[in-house]
Amino acid sequence: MKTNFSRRWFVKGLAAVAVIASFPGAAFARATGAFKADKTDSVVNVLFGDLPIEASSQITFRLPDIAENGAVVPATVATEIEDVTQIAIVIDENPNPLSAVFDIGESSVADVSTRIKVGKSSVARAYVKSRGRVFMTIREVKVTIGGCGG
Amino acid sequence: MTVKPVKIRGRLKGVIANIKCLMPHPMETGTRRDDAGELIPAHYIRTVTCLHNDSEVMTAHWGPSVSKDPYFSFKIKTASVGDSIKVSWVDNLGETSSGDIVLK
Amino acid sequence: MTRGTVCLVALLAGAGSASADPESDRQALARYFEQRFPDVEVAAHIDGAYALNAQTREQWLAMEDFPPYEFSVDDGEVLFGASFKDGSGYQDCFGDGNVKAHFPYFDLKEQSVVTLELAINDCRVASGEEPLAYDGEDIALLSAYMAFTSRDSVIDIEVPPEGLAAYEEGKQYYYSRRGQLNFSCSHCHMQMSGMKLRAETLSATIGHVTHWPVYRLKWQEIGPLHRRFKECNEQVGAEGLEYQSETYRNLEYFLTYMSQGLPLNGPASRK
Amino acid sequence: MKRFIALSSMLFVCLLAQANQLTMESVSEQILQAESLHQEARTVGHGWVVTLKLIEQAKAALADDQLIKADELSKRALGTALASVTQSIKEKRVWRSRKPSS
Repeated sequence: MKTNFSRRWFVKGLAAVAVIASFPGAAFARATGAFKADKTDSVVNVLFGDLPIEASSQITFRLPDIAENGAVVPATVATEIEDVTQIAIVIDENPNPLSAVFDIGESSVADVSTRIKVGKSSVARAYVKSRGRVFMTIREVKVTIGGCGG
Repeated sequence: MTVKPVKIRGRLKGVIANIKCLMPHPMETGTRRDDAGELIPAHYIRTVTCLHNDSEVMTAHWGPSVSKDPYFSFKIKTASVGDSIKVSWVDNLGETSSGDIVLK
Repeated sequence: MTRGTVCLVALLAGAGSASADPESDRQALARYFEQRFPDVEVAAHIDGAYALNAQTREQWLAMEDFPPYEFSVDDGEVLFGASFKDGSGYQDCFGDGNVKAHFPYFDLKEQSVVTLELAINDCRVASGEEPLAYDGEDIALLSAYMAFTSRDSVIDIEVPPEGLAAYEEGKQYYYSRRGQLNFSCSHCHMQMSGMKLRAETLSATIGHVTHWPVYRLKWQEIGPLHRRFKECNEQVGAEGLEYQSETYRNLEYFLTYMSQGLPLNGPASRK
Repeated sequence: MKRFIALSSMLFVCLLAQANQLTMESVSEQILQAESLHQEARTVGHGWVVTLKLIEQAKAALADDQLIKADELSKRALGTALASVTQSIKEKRVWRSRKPSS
């Protein structure tokens, strides 16, 4: 079964070619630009273009209110929304707000967890894309030890 | 640095497989300095690809703000005993690694 | 110096006061924490501050689900299984590695406290290998593996009469004010335990040694108990001592007896 | 306690002497005093990080011919070194009061 990943951004450059070459056949959509963006607005613009962002209560975004250590903050995004193709985690106050994008295949559950760095107390956003619509939920995370110096 | 394999654990609950992985990797942001005050070059995993019986079910794209020795867990909808799971990554320096398990 | 101090302590100990009895010290301390935290079982303190703070405990459990120290345990297993030049290996000294419950112990011949780290180097030197640096990675990895194989074993150490002076020195170190901030270990981990020092919940004395070595998020690597001792010292403006110095070994001896009877749960992840 | 009094008076005399004239020798002597007191505290596990820092700064100032600054720094070093020795002496006496009674 092939996954239906967005092909919006094809990455240019040799590095990308190398990566593609090492994953023959992988549907590939790396948003280099989105990871380099230094504002949440620009991240969203690269990832979702002009699509309106709809606040949603159907997204479970688990993130501690107060992070034990900003270098390692557990984050989970899960949703009951159907046909999810993409999940993204954005930390407004990080130098580059985009932390991770997950391309969710048809046979995967929209439920991912990872651990991320949060430089200082910040608004955190989880985005979920489904059937051409983008949903978002917000959390706030307080950081007492920065994730960068440690 | 020697590249180490991805460590994977899978648990089947009915037809849903909960997959957890840990990938040894420095995940350097490129903004940290070493003891001598020199910038440590960026070194981070960019793409993680997850295969279920050789077909791709999940791809993660990461920036350097994923924590050191990244942890990643996801779920597969229709899995059964004997299915294979493979997780591999590529970093910004072109290094790769992977790991695989068979669901029990 | 220490000889003088030890003599003094030995004299005091020999005076037959109840304070020289590790078991009554342990019971008094356990009672102290039972009264301070009526809702927390003494054994629960092996999780340190996570026994006292539900919110941080949740994050910690998320870490422990697939903790970063698993690689250290794996690497330690490889080191543990490797042979020395003379064909022997760590197994000849430590069997399967499940020995941590009986460390540290007082060595009658050497008249000093032997920690697991010291024993690892003794094992190496006996086979003609170079000792490992106590602040190096290898010894942390080896002890991580041995902590892992020793998990759930119950701490069971002895303080023979000859070891009392060392135990007392460790105890004195624990209860003495130190550094420019003028704090003793006990100020933070008894009187202020469960309270917050800035954003940190202070853990209880009991259970302090059960989970080492620890992968500290702050360190971004696994490190030994004595590294934490040194850090604690420096946090109150006191000069830290060498890893495996006699004083730190005595401190570990005292603290381990205070956790006598509790299960080992190392290695662990910490903030 | 005798030792403590001896040390304190030594410090006092030393500070008095400094009041009169500031020379390279007098300041280095002062640094040496601080170092020796610091060593005294350190051998009984009571060295303070700040003392070492001040001593180093004083030495650097002296090497840089900044006599007044070196004098100030070494005086502060003497002060914290003496406090650390005092702490070690006092603690020998009072530490037992902190352990829970059996």
